[in-house]
Amino acid sequence: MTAPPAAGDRTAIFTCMVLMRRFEEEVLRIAQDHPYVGRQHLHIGHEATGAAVVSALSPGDLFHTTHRNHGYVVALGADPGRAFAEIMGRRDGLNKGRGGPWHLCDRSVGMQSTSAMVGGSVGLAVGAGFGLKQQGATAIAVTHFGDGTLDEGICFEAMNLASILSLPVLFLCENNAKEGQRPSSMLAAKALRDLPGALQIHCIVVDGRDADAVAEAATEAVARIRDGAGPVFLQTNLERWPGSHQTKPEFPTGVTDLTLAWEEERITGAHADWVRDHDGLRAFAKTLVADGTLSREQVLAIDREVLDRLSDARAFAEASPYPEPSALLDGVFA
Amino acid sequence: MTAPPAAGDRTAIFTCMVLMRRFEEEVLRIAQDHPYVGRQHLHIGHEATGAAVVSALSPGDLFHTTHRNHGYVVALGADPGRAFAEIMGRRDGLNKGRGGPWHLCDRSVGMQSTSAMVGGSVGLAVGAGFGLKQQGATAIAVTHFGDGTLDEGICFEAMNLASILSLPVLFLCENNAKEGQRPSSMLAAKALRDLPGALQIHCIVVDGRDADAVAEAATEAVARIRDGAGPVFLQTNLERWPGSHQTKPEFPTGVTDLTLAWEEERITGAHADWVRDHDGLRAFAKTLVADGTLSREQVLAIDREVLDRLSDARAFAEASPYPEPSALLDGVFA
Amino acid sequence: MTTKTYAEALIEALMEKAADDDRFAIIGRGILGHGAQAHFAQPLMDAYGARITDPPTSEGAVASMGIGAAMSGTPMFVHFGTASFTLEAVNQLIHEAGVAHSMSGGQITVPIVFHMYHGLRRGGAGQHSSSPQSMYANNPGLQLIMPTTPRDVKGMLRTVLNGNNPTLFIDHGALLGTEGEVPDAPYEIPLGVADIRREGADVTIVATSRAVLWAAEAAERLAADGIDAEVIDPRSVVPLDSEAIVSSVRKTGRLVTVDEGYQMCSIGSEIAALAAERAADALKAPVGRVARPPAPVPFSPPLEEAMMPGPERIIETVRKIMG
Amino acid sequence: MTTKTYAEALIEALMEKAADDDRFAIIGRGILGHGAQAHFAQPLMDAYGARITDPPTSEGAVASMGIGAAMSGTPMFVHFGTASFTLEAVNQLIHEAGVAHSMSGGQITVPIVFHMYHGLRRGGAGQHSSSPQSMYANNPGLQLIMPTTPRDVKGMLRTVLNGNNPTLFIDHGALLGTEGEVPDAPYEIPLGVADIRREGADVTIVATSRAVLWAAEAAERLAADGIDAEVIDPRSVVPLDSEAIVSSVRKTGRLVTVDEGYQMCSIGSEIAALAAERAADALKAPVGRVARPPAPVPFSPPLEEAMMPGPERIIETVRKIMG
Ligand SMILES: Cc1ncc(C[n+]2csc(CCOP(=O)(O)OP(=O)(O)O)c2C)c(N)n1
Ligand SMILES: Cc1ncc(C[n+]2csc(CCOP(=O)(O)OP(=O)(O)O)c2C)c(N)n1
Ligand SMILES: [Mg+2]
Ligand SMILES: [Mg+2]
Repeated sequence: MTAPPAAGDRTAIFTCMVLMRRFEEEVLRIAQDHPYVGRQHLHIGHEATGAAVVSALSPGDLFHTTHRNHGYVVALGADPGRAFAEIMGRRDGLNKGRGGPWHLCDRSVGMQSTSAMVGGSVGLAVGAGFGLKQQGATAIAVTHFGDGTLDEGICFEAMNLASILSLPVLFLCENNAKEGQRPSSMLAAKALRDLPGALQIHCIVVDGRDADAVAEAATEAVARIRDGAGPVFLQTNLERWPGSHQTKPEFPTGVTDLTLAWEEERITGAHADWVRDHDGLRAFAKTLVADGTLSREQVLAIDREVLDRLSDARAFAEASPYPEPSALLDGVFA
Repeated sequence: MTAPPAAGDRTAIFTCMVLMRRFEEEVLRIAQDHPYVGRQHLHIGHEATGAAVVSALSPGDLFHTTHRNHGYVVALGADPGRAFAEIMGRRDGLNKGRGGPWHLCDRSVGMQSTSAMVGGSVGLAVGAGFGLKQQGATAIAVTHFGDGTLDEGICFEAMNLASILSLPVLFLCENNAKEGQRPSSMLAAKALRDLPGALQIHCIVVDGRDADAVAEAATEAVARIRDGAGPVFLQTNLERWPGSHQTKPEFPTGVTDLTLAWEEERITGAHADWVRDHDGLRAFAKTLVADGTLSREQVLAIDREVLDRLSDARAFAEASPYPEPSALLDGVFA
Repeated sequence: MTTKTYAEALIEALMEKAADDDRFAIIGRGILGHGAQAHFAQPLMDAYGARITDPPTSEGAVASMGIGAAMSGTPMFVHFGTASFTLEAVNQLIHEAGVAHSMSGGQITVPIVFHMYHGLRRGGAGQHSSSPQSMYANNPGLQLIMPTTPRDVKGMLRTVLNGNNPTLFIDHGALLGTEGEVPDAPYEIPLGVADIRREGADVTIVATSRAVLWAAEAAERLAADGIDAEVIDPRSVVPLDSEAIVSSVRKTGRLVTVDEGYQMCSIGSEIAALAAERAADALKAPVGRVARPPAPVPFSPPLEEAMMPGPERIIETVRKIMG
Repeated sequence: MTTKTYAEALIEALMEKAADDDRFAIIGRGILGHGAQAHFAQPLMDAYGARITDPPTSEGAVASMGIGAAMSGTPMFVHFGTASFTLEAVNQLIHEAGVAHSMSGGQITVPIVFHMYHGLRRGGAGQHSSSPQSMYANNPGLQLIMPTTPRDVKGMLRTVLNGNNPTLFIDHGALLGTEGEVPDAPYEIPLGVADIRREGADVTIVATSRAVLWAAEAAERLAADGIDAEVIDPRSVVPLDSEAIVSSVRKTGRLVTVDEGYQMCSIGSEIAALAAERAADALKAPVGRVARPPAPVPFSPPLEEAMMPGPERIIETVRKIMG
C-alpha cells in the first residue's frame, strides 16, 4: 500500500491518478480474462477529482462510495492486490471475497463502505458524520456519488438531515451527466447545486478534469467542514468516459498512452475528442511537464513504477484461492 | 350533498367554510361520544384555504388528501351524513366503514383518496396527473398536504417527476408550522418554496387565512395548470389551531360563535389571540358583513342552515349499523 | 402454436394490451434487462414508444405515480428492473396499491402490474440478488404471479393486464432466453391454477420461477434411479392453488419445497405449513425444504454457487426424506 | 425484584446503556408512544436529552443515519414509532444494515437497534396496523426480538444494546402498560432461548408479542375444560429457538401457531414448517394456524375486532384439532 497523496503534493496527486487509471485498466483485463467478474463501473476519467479530493482528507476521515468505487479504494491506500483479489472474489480480497467489485471496503484506510444502492452512500455518510460529531471527533465523513443519485429521495432526505444537524459531511458529486445518455440525472433543477442550495448547504462547483482546481476546492471545502461550518456540496463536472457504462469489457479509448501528453498529433480514433479535451490524467501530465514540475522521463517512470506494482498485485490476486464454500455461513453476525 | 362553491361566489365560499367548520366541531362531539373514533386531525382554521381552493376546481379534477382530510371531503360535496358514518365506521359510510377518518374518499365528487402516509397523497396525485395527461383530459390533479410532508423523500421525488414530465398537478401545501411545535417541517430550506422552486415548479405563497386572497391565487394556479404550463406549488400559510394535534377530543377555542365577527370585545379565553387574529372563518364573516355582501342575519341564517343539515347528517350516521363481520373478506380484490 | 422465447412472449402480451387499450401506459426502461434478449423489446418501443416513460431513479415515486394513474383509469405496467430496487417502494406497494380498493369500500380500483427480476444473477452480491416474493406474499390485496414458461408469461400477463387488481409480476432474468410453444391467438391463463409439470407417485416437489427448472431437472434425474417425483409450479402465489398442492401431497405422502429466496417465512414455509394443516395424516416422511442459505449473498463465485438451491440440493433432499 | 411496567423496564434498559457508554445515541421521539405510559420516558429525556435527536419525517434517511453512525463506532437506538412507517426504510434495513458485516468480510459492525410498534391498535385501519415481523424475518443478518414481559424487554434490550449486530426490536403498544417482576441489578437475557410460559401435555401453542397474552389466556380457559396446553414464547425470532419448539411439539403431538400479522409466509408458517420437517412423525393431529385474516385492516370497530387472532379463535382452533 502507498499512503494517499498529501495536500499540495502535485506529484503525489499525479502518481495517485496514474495508479487509479492503471488499476481500472487492469480491472478491464481481469474482466476479459474472467467472465464472471461481470459488469464493471470504471472510474476512468474521474481521476483528477478522485486523487485531488483524497489529497485534501486526513487519517480518520470516513469515506462512503458507490458502484463507481475502485478509484477511491486504491487512492485512499488500499492494497491493489487485495482489491483485485476482491474484484475476483478471492479469499485474500479486501472483503474476503464476499463483497466483490460493488462493495469494496477497507476500514483500515477509512474506506468504510461501498453501497451499490443509488443513494446508499449518502445516507450512510451522513450517519458517519453524525457518529463522528457525537464522539466529538475532528474527522469528517465523505460521500461520493454521481449526478443521478440526486433523483433518489433518500439522497434528498440525507442532505436535509446533514444540513439541519450541521453535520461534518462532504457531499462529493461527480457529475458525468451527458445529454440524452442514461443513466444520468433527471433532476428538474436548472443546476444540480440548486437542490443542496435550497437546503442551505454550501455549494462549490468545479471542473472535475482539472486536478489543481479540484484540489483547491476540496481543500477549501474540507477546511470549512472541519471548522464546524456544516456540510459542503462539492460538484465536479466531468465528461463521461465513452466506456463509462459498459456491458462487456473493452477499451473504447485504447490503453492510456501518457506520451500523448506531449505528442498530441498522435491522438486519433473514434474518441480522440475525449482523449484530447476531457482526459484529466493526460491534461495533468501535460500541465506538470509544461510547468516543469516533472520531466517527460519522470512522468513515464512514475507510470512504469505503477504498472510494475500492479502486475505484482494482479499476480497476487490470481494466486489467491477462492474461499471455501464450507465457510458460507461464517460471519453473518458479529 | 351540496355542490362545491363556484369560482367567485363569495357567499358560496363562506357557506362552504361554515360547513367545514361545523362538520369538524361535530366530529369532535362524535369523538367525545364514541371513544373508539380515536385520534382526529381536524381541519379547523384551514377553511379559508380549503373552500377557496375547491372553488377554483372543476368537475373531473381529482383530489388526493392526507390525514387532515375532512374539510376537503365535505367541501368537494361528499354527503356529510355518509362522511360522519365513515368516521364512525358504519355500513353507510363513504367507504362502507373500511377506511375510517384517515381514509375518507368519494370518487363521485373527485375525492380520489386520503393517504395517511405522510407524502402518500403527493405521489398518488402526481400519478393522477400522469393518468389525466395520458388520457388527454383537461382535468387536473390536486394534492393537499402539510409543511411537514416536505421532509419525506417521496414528496421530493414526486415533485421532481411532475416537473420533468410537466404534469397537471396542483401541490397545495397548508403550512401550519409553528416554531418549536412538532410535528412540523424540519426542512433546512429558508422557505418551503425553495424546494419546489429548485425543481423549477412555479410557486405561489399566500395567506391561508384570507379566503379572497386564496381564491385569487388558486384560480391563477389552476388556470396556469390547465393551460399546460406544468405543476404549481401553492403554499398557504396558517396559524395552527390550538387543537390541531389533539389526543383527546376537546374544544380549546370553544364552539365557534359567528357573532364574534362583529362583537370582538366578547373574544376572550386562553386562545383569544387565535380567534381574533387567526380564525379565517371569523375574518371572512367580518369582511363579508363589512363590504355588504351579507347581513349579520344572513351570516347567522347560513350557519343555522348548515347546523340543521349537520344534525340530520349526524342522526343519519348514528342510525347506520356497523358492517357485518361476516363481510370481513369481501372486496379485497376487484 | 409457435416456438418462442420467454422474452418474446412477454413483449407480445404488452403489445396486445397496448393495441387493445389506448389508455395503457408503461413506466420503466430495459424491460428485458441488458442481456442477450434485450433486443426483443424493440418492437414495443417502435410501436408504442410514446406511451413508455423513462423515469428517474426514484422507485418510491415511480410506484406511486403508477398507482395514482391506475386509480384514475389508466391501466399501468411499471418495470423496476432488479427486484432489489423495489425495496425503495415497499410502502407504496403495500400501503397504497394493496389497500386502496378495500379501504375505499370498492370505489377505487388499481389496475397496475409491477414487474421485477428476482434472484441470484452471478455477481449480484448482497444488494442485487433479492427474491422478495415471500415478503410481498405476507401482505393482502396484491396479486403475485411468477410465470415460468413462454406460454404462461404471455397468458398470465394478459390476464392481469386485463384485470383490475394490483399485481406483482416477479420473474427471473434466466428465464428470458428459455423457449417454448406459444399459442398464436390471444389467450388468458387464470390465476390460482397450478401447473402439474410432471406427474409422479413418490414425492411432491413444489417450486416457483427459475426453481421450477431445477425441480424438473431433479425429477428427471431421480426417475433414473426409480424415484417418481411430481413437480408442481403454482405459477401464481397470490392466489395460491393450495388445493392442487394438498391433494398432490396427500397422494404422494411426501413434500419437498424449493425457494430461490431465503427459507424463514418463505413460500416454502407456507407450503410446508399447508401440508402440516391439511395433509399431516397422509405424510409418510418429514417434509423437506430447499432454499437459499441464511447469509447475505456473497460475491465470490463458488460461494454464490453454494447459495443456489439447484438440482443437486433438491435431489439430495428428496433422497434424504425417501430414507 | 420489583414490579414494574413494560414501559419503565424498556426505558431503564436505555438509561443503563446511556450510563455505561457515553457514545450511545438515540434518534426518535415518542419512544413510549402517545398513550398513558408516555411519561415514563421523561427520566431518559431529562438525563440524556442531549443524546436524543428528534428527526424529520424521513424514515429512510433516519435509518441510514443510524446505520452509518453505528458503522462508525456509535452504538445507536433508532425509534420509528409505528412499524408501518418502517416500510419507508426497508431497503436501508435489509440492504445496508443486514448485509454490511458479512459483505465487508467482517471489517464493519453495525451496533444498532431499530424499535417499532406493530399490530392492530384500534382505528389504525389499512395503513397504521402493520405487523412486518414476518417480512423482516425472511432476510439474513438482522436479529429480531419481540419481548413480551417487563423482565424480557429489559434483559433482551440490554443484550442487543451491548451486542454488535443490527437488531429489529418489535413490540406492541398494548404491552407498555403490562406489569411484571423485574430484577433490580442489571442483567442480560440471551437471544434464541424460548420462554415456556406454561407447561402442558396436550397441545403446543406458539405465539409472539401481544399474541402470547392471548395464548396464555386461551390456555387457562382450555385448562378449565381439561385441555392442557403448553404455551411457548420464542421471544426472539432471529435467532429462533427451534429446538424448544420442536421438542415441545414432539411431546404434545399437536401444534397451534398464533400471529398477529398475516398468515401467508408468516412466523406461524415457519413454525408449522419446522413441525412438518422435524416432528411430522409425532403429530397426532393437523397443525392449526391462527393469524390475521387476509384483508387490509378495516377501520370499522367490529371488523377490526374480527381481524384479531384473540383467545376465542385460539381456543376454537385448539378444540378443532383436538377433535
Ligand atoms: C436504488 C437503486 N436503483 C437503481 C439502481 C440501478 N443503477 C445503478 S447505477 C445507476 C445510475 C447512477 O447514476 P449516477 O449516480 O450518476 O452514477 P454514474 O454511474 O453516472 O457514475 C442506476 C440507476 C441502483 N443501483 N440502485
Ligand atoms: C410515512 C409516515 N411517517 C410518519 C407519520 C406520522 N405522522 C402523522 S401526521 C405527521 C406530521 C405531518 O405534518 P404535516 O404534513 O405538516 O401535516 P399537519 O398535521 O401539520 O397538517 C406525522 C409525522 C405518518 N403518518 N407517515
Ligand atoms: Mg452520473
Ligand atoms: Mg404542518
